[in-house]
Amino acid sequence: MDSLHTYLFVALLLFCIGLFGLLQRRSLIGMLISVELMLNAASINFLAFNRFLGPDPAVGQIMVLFIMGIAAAEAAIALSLILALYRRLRSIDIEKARELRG
Amino acid sequence: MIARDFMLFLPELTYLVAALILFFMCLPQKADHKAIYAVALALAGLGVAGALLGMGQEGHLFFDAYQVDLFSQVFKLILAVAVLLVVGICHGLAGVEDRYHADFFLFLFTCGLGMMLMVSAVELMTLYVALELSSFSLYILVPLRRGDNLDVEAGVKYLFIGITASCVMLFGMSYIFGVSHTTYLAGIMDRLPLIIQQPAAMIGLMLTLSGFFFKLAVFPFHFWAPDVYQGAANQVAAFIATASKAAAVALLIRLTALTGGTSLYFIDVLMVLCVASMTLGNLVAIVQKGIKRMLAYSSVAHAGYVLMGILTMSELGYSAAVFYSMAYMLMNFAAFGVVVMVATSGQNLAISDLAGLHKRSPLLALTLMIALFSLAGIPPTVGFTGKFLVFAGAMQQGYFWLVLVGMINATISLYYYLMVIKAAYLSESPAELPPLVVSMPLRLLNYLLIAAMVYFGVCPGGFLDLAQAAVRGMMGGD
Amino acid sequence: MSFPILSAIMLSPGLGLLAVLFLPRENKRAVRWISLLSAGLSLALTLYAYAVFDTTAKGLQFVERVLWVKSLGIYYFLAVDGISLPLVLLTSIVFFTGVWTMWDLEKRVKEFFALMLLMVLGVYGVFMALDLFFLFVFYDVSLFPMYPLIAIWGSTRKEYGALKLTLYLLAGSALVLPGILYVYFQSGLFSFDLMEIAAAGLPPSVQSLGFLLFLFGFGVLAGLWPFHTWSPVGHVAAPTAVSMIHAGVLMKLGAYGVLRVGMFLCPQGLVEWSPLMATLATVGIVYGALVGLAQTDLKYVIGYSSVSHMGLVSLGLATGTLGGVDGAVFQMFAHGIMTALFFSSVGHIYDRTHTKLIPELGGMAKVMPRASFFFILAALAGIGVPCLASFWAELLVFINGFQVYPALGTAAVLGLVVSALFMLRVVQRTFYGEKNQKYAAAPDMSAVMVIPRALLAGAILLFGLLPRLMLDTIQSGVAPLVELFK
Amino acid sequence: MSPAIAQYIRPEVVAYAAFGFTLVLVFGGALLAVLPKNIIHNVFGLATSLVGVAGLFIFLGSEFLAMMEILIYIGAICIAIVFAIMLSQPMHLQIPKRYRPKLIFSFVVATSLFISFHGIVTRTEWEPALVRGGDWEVARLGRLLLTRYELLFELVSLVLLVAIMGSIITAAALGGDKNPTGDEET
Amino acid sequence: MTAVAPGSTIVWLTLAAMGLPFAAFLAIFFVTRPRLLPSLVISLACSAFSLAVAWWLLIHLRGIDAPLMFQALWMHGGQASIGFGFLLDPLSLVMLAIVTSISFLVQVYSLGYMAGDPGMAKYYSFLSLFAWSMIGLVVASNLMQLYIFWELVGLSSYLLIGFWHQKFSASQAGKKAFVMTRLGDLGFFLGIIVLLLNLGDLSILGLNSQAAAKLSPALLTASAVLVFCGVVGKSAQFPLLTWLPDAMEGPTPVSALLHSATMVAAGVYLVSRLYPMYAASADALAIMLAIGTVTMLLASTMAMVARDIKQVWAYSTVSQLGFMLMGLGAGSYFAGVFHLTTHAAFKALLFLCSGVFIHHFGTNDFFDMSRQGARHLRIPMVCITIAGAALAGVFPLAGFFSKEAVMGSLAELDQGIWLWAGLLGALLTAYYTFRLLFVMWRPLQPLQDKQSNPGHDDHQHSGHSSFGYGVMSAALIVLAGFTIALGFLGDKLIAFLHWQRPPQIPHHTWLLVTAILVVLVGIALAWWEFGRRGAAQEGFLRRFPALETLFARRWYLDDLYRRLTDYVVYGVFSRLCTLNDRRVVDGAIDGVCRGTVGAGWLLSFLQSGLLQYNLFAMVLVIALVGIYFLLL
Repeated sequence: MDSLHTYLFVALLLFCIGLFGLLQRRSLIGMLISVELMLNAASINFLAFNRFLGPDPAVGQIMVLFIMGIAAAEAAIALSLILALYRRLRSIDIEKARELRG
Repeated sequence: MIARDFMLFLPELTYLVAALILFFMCLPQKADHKAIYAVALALAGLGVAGALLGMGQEGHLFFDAYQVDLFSQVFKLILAVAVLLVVGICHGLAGVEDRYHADFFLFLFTCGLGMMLMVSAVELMTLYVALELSSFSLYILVPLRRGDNLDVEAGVKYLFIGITASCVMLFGMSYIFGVSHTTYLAGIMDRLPLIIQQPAAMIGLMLTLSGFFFKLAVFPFHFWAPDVYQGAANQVAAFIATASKAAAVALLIRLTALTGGTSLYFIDVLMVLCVASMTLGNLVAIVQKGIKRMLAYSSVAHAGYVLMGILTMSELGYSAAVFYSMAYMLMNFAAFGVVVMVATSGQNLAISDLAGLHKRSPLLALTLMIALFSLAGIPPTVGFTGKFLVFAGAMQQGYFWLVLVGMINATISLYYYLMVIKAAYLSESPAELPPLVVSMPLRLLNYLLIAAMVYFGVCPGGFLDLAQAAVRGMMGGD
Repeated sequence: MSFPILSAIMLSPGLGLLAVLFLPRENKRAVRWISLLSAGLSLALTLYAYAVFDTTAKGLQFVERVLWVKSLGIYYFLAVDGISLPLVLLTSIVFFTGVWTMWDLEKRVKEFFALMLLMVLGVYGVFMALDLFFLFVFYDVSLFPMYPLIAIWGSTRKEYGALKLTLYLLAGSALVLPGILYVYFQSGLFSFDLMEIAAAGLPPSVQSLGFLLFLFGFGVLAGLWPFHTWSPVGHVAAPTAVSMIHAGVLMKLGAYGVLRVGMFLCPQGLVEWSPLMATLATVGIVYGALVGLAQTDLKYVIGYSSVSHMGLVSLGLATGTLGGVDGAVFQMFAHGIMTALFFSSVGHIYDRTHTKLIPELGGMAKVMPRASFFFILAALAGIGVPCLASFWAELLVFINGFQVYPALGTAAVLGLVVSALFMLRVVQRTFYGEKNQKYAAAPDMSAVMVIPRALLAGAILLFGLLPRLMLDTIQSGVAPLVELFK
Repeated sequence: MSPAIAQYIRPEVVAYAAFGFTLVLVFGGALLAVLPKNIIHNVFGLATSLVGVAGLFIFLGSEFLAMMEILIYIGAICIAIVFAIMLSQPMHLQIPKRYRPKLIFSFVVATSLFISFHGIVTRTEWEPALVRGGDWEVARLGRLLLTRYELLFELVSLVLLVAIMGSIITAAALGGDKNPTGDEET
Repeated sequence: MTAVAPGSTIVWLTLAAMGLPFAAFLAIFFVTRPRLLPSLVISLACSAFSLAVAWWLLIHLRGIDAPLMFQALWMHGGQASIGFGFLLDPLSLVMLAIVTSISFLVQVYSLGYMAGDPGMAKYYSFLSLFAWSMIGLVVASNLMQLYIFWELVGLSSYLLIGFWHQKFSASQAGKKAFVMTRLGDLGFFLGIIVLLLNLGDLSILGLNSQAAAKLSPALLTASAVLVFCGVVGKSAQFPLLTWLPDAMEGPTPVSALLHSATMVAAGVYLVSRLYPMYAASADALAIMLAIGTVTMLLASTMAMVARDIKQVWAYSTVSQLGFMLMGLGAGSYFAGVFHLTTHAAFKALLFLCSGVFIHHFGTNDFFDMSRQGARHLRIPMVCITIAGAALAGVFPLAGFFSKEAVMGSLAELDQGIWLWAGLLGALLTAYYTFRLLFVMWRPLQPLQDKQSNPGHDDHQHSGHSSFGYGVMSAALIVLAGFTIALGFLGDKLIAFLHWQRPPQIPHHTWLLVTAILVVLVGIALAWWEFGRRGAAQEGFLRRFPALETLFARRWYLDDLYRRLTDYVVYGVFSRLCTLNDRRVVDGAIDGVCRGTVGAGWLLSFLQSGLLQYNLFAMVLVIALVGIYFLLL
């Protein structure tokens, strides 16, 4: 609980779970959810380093804050694009969208 | 003091103001396309002027998070020119929904702004956010296309690959933060010699680079490129193919320079990626039917060439990479410019659609030929000189085999470029198509591009010296 | 600095190119005249340079040297010595006659002459530049116009031929560029100046690898066996003047590159690899002649004879002796003129009969005596009849080849008989015997079109009767070079 | 509450229990977010996991961030996702089947990444900074945001602006006038 | 023997004599070809000039005791420097006189023979070219110059043989002549290179005086034999003898000029030129002797069955050349040169006479000619008889003396077999010569209609003018005079050739008698079969069909060569190389290209359109990089 490695392990595991989801979900929204998990993993990392190693406790927190902001923006754009795709294909299954290939 | 800071921030400010103006132009329901175009062109011109004025400025802003040096200013100039060029061929903008012309230009400028901020940023989070700014603008630009259904698909794929890459990058940044306790590049650079042997430092840096590999479309982060080029409007593709590549190169140079070339294993990985990019890009480009898709794969290959300059981690290699990105911007833009001008209704072009181009417009055919020969690295064009410099950089470090592989790849690439030239120069169009009318400014643009491609090919001295000075400042300055 | 005559020679096609580019494409007449004038101008300047060239002085003449890119040590460095001047002369002659030969071209005239002028500009550059960077630039400049030139105006399997030729040759230059960079960095001088690098000398291991790169890189263009297959295919496909320049001049660029870059910079490499080079050359000599025996297309025959003759050049170079290199350079010149004559004659025949298949022709000597005469003269030069230019070259190559490699030299001399057999076979089948009634009315060359061919024939005869006109010049350039191989 | 039990409720035990519970939240939520096919379950899982992460933030000493996490992620992002689901995935649409090789392959890839990175993380000697400050006040965050991270702050707002404009254009208007392929089939 | 620099008069005259024919060639070929008269004038004038100079030199220099040499640097490259100049010594003076005389006479004769041929001007230009190369060869001061003109002689012979090139056989014969002599020249050339590399000097005087001393015996023999290869080719010796009979496809004066008197004699001349060098190598002489003997016998047998008049003389030429080489090989310089001289005269005469018949009757078959009344053409008939008798070695004609000299040298040898072979050759020569003469004189049955001549010489026989006949006859008479007179000049010649110090030549009376007897036997046999009244005019060989076929097919040498070229050169080497070129070399290249495109096609499936597979690749690479960094 008070060791850096625990947090790093947690973050890494979360990252990999997110990655697993990203790679196997067919639903675009599912993929987006997985991405959010991965971003959180990075946040945990930042804060853990901040807590155990960092020179200035504020820096890591600010990083996490910005990651959240970016995540929000990302989610907004992603969702709007997913909806746009849904309008075209009547589906948000990524495997249906394979016009572009070769 | 304020005035000086203002001067330092001039190119970015120009773009910010431009974005603001365009934002207001988005608001009216019915917009005058010609006016929007004229305004955008003027703003892009101002941007170039700003970048030119910014040349030679040196200094730090925002509590050292932002560094203005020759290196960044050179890239800002390249970016500004790229934006100007792209705006230049947006006349009519047949490929974009009518309602969104102003939005199109707005996002073009925010993207340019993001890239400019990116090349000057010397703090990891700033870098990240600037990158996202430019990426998000592009994610929006891609599906703005009129017509077929490919654009949204391309946009979604671009977005997902992009956010995956940015997640990975962020994760890597966290490790860098962990080992170096800071997010400032200067601080990292000070501390890196102590920690470079730490695996977490290397993987962190590698993951951070992957975000820019994605921008540059280096294998295996290239998968978006063909789809996006094909799906996006021609002008957008031109923009992605030129400006965003240059910004990525700048950042790759900045970040790899951090290591000071001390980690050989790091270079090994870059070398593998470089060879894989070149080979895969060139091989797959051979079988492409669509010209934009072909250019996309060729851009993957060119990413490999640029990487070859970067992985040398030497002054010559870096300046070669700078030169190459300029060269690539010019020649790729020339090729895309022709595509835009031939695709009068903004449609996608197959290579066979170029048939009879030499009759329809000899000038465009000539521009295309020179651009393609330049891409293939045939002298006396700028593409050759770029390749030459990159290879020289690699050879200086003794990477003989890398140079050999690069040259073999250049030969392979010649094959598919020749296929396009064949279509443009040899094949007669099946139906008698009307001659293409190229307006006088665009004619001038073509002449200018040809002249520039040949001039920088034959007389690389001036720009090369500039690039070398920039790189030297960048490497020694911190 | 005195009048920069070399730049003037080189830039006269450049001026022509600019002028042609800005002419309207409908004005074919003006395009032709401008091309011919610029060709004539460069020919006149070359003749002047040849006349005032001092054959007793060793070293470079007409030097023009300007620092071009300081940070890399690139110089705009033009000069000629006894090796390059004859080749410049060759280029001028073939270029001039080539333009004249294509006078009747009607299809896309402007583009054709523009590309040709560009190509010749590159060729001049290669022969004059003594800076590795510029040499390579000019080398590629002279290669890539081949693609459109063949693919647009060519004939038999033109697209295949053009593609193959272009890719093949540029693959060759893919070896040259690493070689140049390798040498550049290994010399440690940070200068692309050929003379400086040569003067400083390179370590033996560098010379060994460098020479191999240059040998195979440039050797592809020189038609070195087994990298020759582009040449017949390309020659068959190319239009007349392009074949002339290509077989006549461009193939020499390869041999010149091997000589000027490979042998000059890496003399130890030559010493080390010359058995390999000589073997490949000899195989090429015999092999080219043997394959030539079985061909039915006139241009294929000439193509393979070029392989055979360029093998002689390589053999001469591989000997590394004064006489051998003399002979090789002379052979470059002689073969250039001879092949140009070949192709210009065949071009006429093909234009009039629309066939170049030997079984379909026959008795052409009666139908078009002028064209036939030129072809037969070239054929005689090709089989080494004395008092025609190539005889002396072959003589020198054989003497020195035999001296250095007795077995290979003997085999090469054997190739002479085979080449006699196949040349005469072609002459007999094509020009002698019963004439094919289908082409009996085909018109002969007009008097105007005889002139360029006569110029070439005259050169063959002149230098055949008075070989010292050329050999003295060549020797003044070769003599300092072969000192390196001792 | 019996003393027998009470003797176990020492602060560190409570802390460990709480930490364990947080981890269960994080990973249980994450698995729930990734594995079930039903997208609503996934969102729920995500929310759970994020609550867990917020808990971790508290363990790491930043209550402020924990609060922001709940606010931004659960309050904004998850809600947005739910809206998007409602707009895009009506229940009548079939949930696509999983493709087993893809499942296995993604598992292998993710696992290999995990193993390799885990090795890297454990191999690395993490050294704390020589000088370490101890100011965890939120006020300091605010100050820094307006001074050292001013540019970043402005930038993020610009990014958000772009994102919102983009979302409006893309989601609200795009494709409305286009002829969707799905309609042609129905 | 050291050379003396000649006076300027001699230099300029000789150079002019050498150069003018070439000038004539250029002038006629490039300028006056369309107009006949100026062409003829130029050609004849130049030829006459050379003739005059040659004879003037011969007479003027008849008493010299040291060779005159003039040399200028023609070409130099490396250690090879090649001079251009002339060497005047008795041998070259005599040969020069022979060459210019025959050449001039043939030109005169051709005025009649070629009259009306559309290519007559071209023909004269080629004759001039030939004269130039032959003169250059004869006076060449060094071996390389000699070789150069040697090759030029080959070239002019190619042009002249194939003069009526629209006829397939003519162009074929020209090609054959060129290639086969080229094959021999290969050896010659290598020999020159060996000499050059080992001696550094190719001047003929130098070779003759130093070769024996400076070269090891093996090297000397090797180079001598290599040079002799050239002789084998050019003088049509075994095994390269088959081109010469085919070369009779050319106009008859050409045959007279090239293939009897001058060009083929060049081979013998070369041996004589380098005789001191050859004399130093016993092995080389032995080889020469053997080849000469084999050639002589083979060619004689071929001549016995030929029906084409020119073929008969062609075979006899080959045979006589072999005879000359026998003389030289047996060690007698004089015998070879003497026979060369006399042979030039009578063989030219034989051909020119035959030319008249061919011209007149439009056939080459002498049986046919005879039936058409050949014997009514008196002058040619007489001349051909004289020449034939000289060829057969009938006393006191020229051939008799020179043959006698050769026989004498053969008799000096240790082995008797050479002499017996020589005598057998003499017998056969007498037989086939008189076979022809008897047939000509005694037609079996006169034939009237001329329909049965299957188009030999398809040029227009429009020139049956009396002028033509007169011109031709004049040439014949001059040559007949030589044929009769030359035999008596043997003593003068031997003295001249040996710088006034003639060696003692042993005389064998028994040999004289035997030789005369042998000739008589041959003549008698020919008379019995062809000459006597009521003779069937069928040779005794008719009874041995196998032999007759063997002789008629030239001992199957031609078939051998044809098969060799068809099956080995074309069928195996050329075919294999071509296949290799198409399939292996080109195939490899095309394969690489196809492989590249195929690889691109395969790789393009990476871009499957399925987003997550692309993400797989990304993550996989990252994982691999992680593992790589981990493993460090």
